[in-house]
Amino acid sequence: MSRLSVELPGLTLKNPIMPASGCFGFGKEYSRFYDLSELGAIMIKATTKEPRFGNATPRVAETASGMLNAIGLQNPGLAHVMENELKWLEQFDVPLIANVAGSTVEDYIEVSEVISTAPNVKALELNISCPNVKHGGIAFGTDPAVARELTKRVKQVSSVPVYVKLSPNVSSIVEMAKACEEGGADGLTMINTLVGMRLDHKTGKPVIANRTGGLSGPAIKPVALRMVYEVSQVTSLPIIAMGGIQDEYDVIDFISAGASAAAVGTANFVDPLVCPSIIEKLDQLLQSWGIDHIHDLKGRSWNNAGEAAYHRA
Amino acid sequence: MSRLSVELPGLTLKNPIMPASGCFGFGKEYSRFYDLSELGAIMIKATTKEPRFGNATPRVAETASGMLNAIGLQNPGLAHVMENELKWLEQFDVPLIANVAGSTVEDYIEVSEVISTAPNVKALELNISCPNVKHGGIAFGTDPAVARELTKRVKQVSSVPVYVKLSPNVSSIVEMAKACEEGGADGLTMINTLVGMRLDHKTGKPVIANRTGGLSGPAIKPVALRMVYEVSQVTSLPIIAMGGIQDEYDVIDFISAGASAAAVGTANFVDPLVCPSIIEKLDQLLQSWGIDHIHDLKGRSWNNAGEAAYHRA
Amino acid sequence: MIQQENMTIISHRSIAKDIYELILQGSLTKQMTSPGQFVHIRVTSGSDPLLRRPISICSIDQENGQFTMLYRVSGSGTRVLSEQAAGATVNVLGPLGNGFPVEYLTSGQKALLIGGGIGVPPLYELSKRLTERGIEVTHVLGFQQKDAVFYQDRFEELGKTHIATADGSHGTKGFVTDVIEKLSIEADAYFTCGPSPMLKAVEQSMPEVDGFISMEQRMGCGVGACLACVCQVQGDETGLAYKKVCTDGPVFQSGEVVV
Amino acid sequence: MIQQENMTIISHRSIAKDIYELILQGSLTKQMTSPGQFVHIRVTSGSDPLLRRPISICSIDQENGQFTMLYRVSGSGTRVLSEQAAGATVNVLGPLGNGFPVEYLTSGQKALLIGGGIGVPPLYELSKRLTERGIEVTHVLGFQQKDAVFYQDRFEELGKTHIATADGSHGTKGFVTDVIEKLSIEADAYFTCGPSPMLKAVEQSMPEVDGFISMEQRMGCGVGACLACVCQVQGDETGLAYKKVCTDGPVFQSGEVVV
Ligand SMILES: Cc1cc2nc3c(=O)[nH]c(=O)nc-3n(C[C@H](O)[C@H](O)[C@H](O)COP(=O)(O)OP(=O)(O)OC[C@H]3O[C@@H](n4cnc5c(N)ncnc54)[C@H](O)[C@@H]3O)c2cc1C
Ligand SMILES: Cc1cc2nc3c(=O)[nH]c(=O)nc-3n(C[C@H](O)[C@H](O)[C@H](O)COP(=O)(O)OP(=O)(O)OC[C@H]3O[C@@H](n4cnc5c(N)ncnc54)[C@H](O)[C@@H]3O)c2cc1C
Ligand SMILES: Cc1cc2nc3c(=O)[nH]c(=O)nc-3n(C[C@H](O)[C@H](O)[C@H](O)COP(=O)(O)O)c2cc1C
Ligand SMILES: Cc1cc2nc3c(=O)[nH]c(=O)nc-3n(C[C@H](O)[C@H](O)[C@H](O)COP(=O)(O)O)c2cc1C
Ligand code: FES
Ligand code: FES
Repeated sequence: MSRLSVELPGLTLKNPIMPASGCFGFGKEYSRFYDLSELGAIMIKATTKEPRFGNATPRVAETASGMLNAIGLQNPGLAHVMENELKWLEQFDVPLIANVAGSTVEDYIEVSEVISTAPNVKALELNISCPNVKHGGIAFGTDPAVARELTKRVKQVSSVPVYVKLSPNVSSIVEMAKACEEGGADGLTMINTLVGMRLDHKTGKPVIANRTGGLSGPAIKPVALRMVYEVSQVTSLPIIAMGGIQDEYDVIDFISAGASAAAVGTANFVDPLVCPSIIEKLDQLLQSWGIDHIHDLKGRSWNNAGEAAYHRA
Repeated sequence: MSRLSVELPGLTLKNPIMPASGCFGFGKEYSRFYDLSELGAIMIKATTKEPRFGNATPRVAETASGMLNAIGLQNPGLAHVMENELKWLEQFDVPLIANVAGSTVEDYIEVSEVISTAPNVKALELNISCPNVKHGGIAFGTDPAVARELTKRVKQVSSVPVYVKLSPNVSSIVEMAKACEEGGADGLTMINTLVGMRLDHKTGKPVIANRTGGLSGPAIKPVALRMVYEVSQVTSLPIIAMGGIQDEYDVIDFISAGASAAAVGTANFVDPLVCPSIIEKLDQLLQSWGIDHIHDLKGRSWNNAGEAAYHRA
Repeated sequence: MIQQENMTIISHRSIAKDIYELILQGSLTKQMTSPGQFVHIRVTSGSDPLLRRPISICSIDQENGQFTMLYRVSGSGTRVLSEQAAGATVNVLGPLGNGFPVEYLTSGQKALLIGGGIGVPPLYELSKRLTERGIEVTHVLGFQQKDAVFYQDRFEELGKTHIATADGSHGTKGFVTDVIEKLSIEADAYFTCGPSPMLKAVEQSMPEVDGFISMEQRMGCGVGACLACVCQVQGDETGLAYKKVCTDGPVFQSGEVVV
Repeated sequence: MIQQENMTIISHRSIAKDIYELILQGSLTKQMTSPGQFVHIRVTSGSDPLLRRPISICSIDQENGQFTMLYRVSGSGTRVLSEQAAGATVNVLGPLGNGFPVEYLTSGQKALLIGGGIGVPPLYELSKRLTERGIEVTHVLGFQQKDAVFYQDRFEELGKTHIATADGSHGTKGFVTDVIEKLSIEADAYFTCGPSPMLKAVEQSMPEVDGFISMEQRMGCGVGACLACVCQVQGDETGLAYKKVCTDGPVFQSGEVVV
């Protein structure tokens, strides 16, 4: 077994590195840079029942060490995704995690039921935390009772394990995580973006057409890390962590905080080769530290994992 | 009347720029760099009833475009602050905003009652949002009912207007703001720091002794701006805004979002002269834009203020 | 194939107010074939500024493996870029997008190239390619004011060149469309790049002429994955058809997308 | 008075593994009087890295208005700094803090200077000042391994110099305290700067000798306002007495604060 291979509910991962949803489309574009089979998994772009055009432009704005986006869940709709995008991805030896979004509980259920039957979809990621759509999205992500109920309903119809993607825009992420666990979630992914805003200095108006957007990138890493640290100590669910990951050290940090795997979002835009580059360097780093398996470091920020390994190194 | 002078409850400000609490001590250190009378006001370091040593070190850690701190409300206690720090500050022609902290409602009441009688304390800032103390602090800042009650109680004893400092670590900052308004607050200050964390890459342990800390600096500006934008539209309370302000354009952004004045925290550490420098450049910028008064731009991100002024320019 | 490379700065100088000319060398140049394509530049290895900046390819020199960009310092990213000296490297991703169709016209036909401000640069390589093919090229270039004008002499070497400035401090006072109307310039096709209002005005002023329009949009990835840069297709009522400026464009045929 | 200034880089070079010597020129040099003081450096005008970096003054050249810093590239800030070339400017805030008391000893007395790794630099200016005053100086300098050793010759010019390396690849194998014990070096006072474990070991190994210890601590403001850099006073049970490394230190008398 390799240093980097990881087993999670529904997912047999060559390595714990995957692009985060919405930052990688359905993979086609980045397949021009490298073989997608190198990835641990791919979290595909949010899929909704009907096609969506999304928000008006501008949809992105830069901030200090971060960016705001308000794409608005643009996607070609469930049927098209099933017939085209997922089919196309079958040529790669890589499990998919399907990011599911909707405006109503029924939307989530319908999409989940269908998309979970695709042969390469090995898990669902319920996007209850998208800040950029008027209905649904974030509403599901800030009320524990609503999140629990949604999880439960989706679990009933899904053919694959269900991960719930948590929003950081809450008073207590621990409560949200527990609610999802009670609802029967198989895992958590965290964090989605923080709600933020940028104004045009001269006009004073929002730069992003949607006015507010989701903040991602290195700026939010301290918040993401803290939340993974908190949640991993109170639930037994595996966590796929994200938020500002740019290099192998960031991955180590999230694993140390208690995550089981890590996803890379914004950094793909900065360096299209960032995922394969992290995979390679992570392996080298662990080797140079004398760590047999990446999970030897899991949770060592709050437990004693990795102490021995570290001192041996 | 100058372009920059601003009237707020209890506060007659030469200009809307002031150092944020905890980033300027009680002024002594920065008085070696410039005349403190140049400032609009000073938000002094949090004061508690008894002296506090605060947290163990390390107390700060750097993050991408930001920093974490967990000072832990270190201060010499109410009596010492009254007799020494506030007295010393009387030599300057500058109003003080006293940041009040505590572990219980009674703590807040006692400190507020006494400190509001100091001749140069023109307003209180209730720190119900400090993430770095075990008891009190942030607990008061995440429960609307508790915040309302605390505000009401402090209002009863304070000789000067009361501003409440909001925490960004909540699901709905609007609810918190409304609760403070109902409790009788005279104004709001926002935002305090986001709770975050940094780990040592090698050991996997938290860099900060307190484990988590408060994230400040340019990284959090998009979140702060969004919150001021939201809150200014639903309350009639004046807002003193903070979060990542580094230059005159950042100030313009927060005024455009709906704030009445702005505070500068972390940037003082980067450039000890940042406050006087912003004051000077802000005045020049408004002049070059042909804006008669900074409040002509207030709220223009969501209202039509400044349109005329802007087109005239 | 898209690649990224740390390319070496051969020359870097200011050529007009806030406008810099940057010449880079590296094997990536070989991939650059179509005028109107752009590169995506990373200006720092730190995380502020975080995103890449899209800049058009202005001129390609295959012999020396070099290409030229012209850019205006307008914000934090371009400011940091402008501080880099010759000898340093710049991380370049590209070439990206679809350029202008040089083959659209044949020898003897007339092309009208219309550029506004920082939209002018890609027209330079385009003009070289068109004139090489024996096409008669006329340039109409708009700038804010006199000290913002650049590359006038280079364009003049390739064909008739009219300059318009908003304040009249150089050339004709007014917009590029004023010049086109006044001189009633005829063309078999036009090629244009510049700010949206200009593109719109140009499209409306020559409805009967075939045209190619290079669009600008805020970008995230620059490679088609993030959907930051979409624009709507003209006549699409559903709003579901759309084009990505970074991969379907930046050049579109006039009438294709909503400017 | 504390000032800040954009100082010009006169020379910038690598002198050992990951160790750089940076010579800066500017009027701020005039304020630099006490060895052991530090400056607070801003390495970029952007916001990443955000905070200043505290670096000791290693050597002061009043005649030319220059001072020298030695630093180790260990993280993002020092990496960015190391990329600056001669001719560029660096924003310097300082001099900050209280240095070593040169007047503590008088001519003919013996001083022992003990440095570890990147704690060695401030001892160089100190040694110059002490020897100028006729004090006999012995240096014990500890490094990780051979390729990390720097300034050995310069220290040797001023007084006896013993080197210890952790792996024994140069000088004595072991720690500085091993050298001190082995050679039973006698002194009227010691002056030390280095990592905390070393400072602790030094303090414990010479309880009967007066000593001065330069402390390190993570800093925010560097000027005494933020309370990031506090350390506890020895024997203070309340925990309420405290000292700030940036303004009360970085140099403290041994026994004064908890190392
Ligand atoms: C296909 C294409 C080709 C371009 N070619 C050139 C060129 O040849 N020369 C040139 O000077 N400029 C060109 N631009 C515009 C250039 O990308 C922006 O001026 C530049 O990104 C601004 O960055 P900044 O750091 O100065 O501004 P900032 O305000 O710091 O930028 C903040 C963010 O907004 C984006 N942004 C700001 N203005 C624009 C804009 N006008 N278009 C797209 N994104 C923007 C930035 O990329 C960045 O993500 C081109 C744009 C596109 C889309
Ligand atoms: C009074 C004093 C004098 C110093 N003199 C020197 C010197 O002459 N030469 C030298 O090489 N180093 C010196 N140091 C240590 C130097 O400040 C750190 O090595 C440097 O700040 C690390 O920055 P970085 O960007 O490389 O690391 P990063 O890891 O990127 O730093 C992140 C943050 O942690 C802080 N930090 C990291 N390590 C230290 C440390 N050891 N001490 C204090 N803060 C730290 C940084 O200042 C920054 O805020 C001194 C420290 C102090 C307090
Ligand atoms: C342009 C963009 C689009 C995104 N779209 C989605 C999405 O469709 N579904 C989702 O769950 N998260 C989406 N996200 C959030 C990311 O998956 C990720 O949670 C977040 O960006 C934090 O990671 P990062 O800092 O590495 O980018 C998007 C982020 C960006 C920047
Ligand atoms: C070192 C430090 C200490 C702080 N101490 C306090 C404090 O005592 N009371 C308080 O209300 N806020 C405190 N804050 C929060 C700031 O006042 C401010 O709300 C926050 O830092 C955001 O502003 P900035 O990004 O400009 O720093 C502190 C912040 C820092 C960085
Ligand atoms: S910029 Fe990402 S799709 Fe065009
Ligand atoms: S670093 Fe701020 S008080 Fe010392």
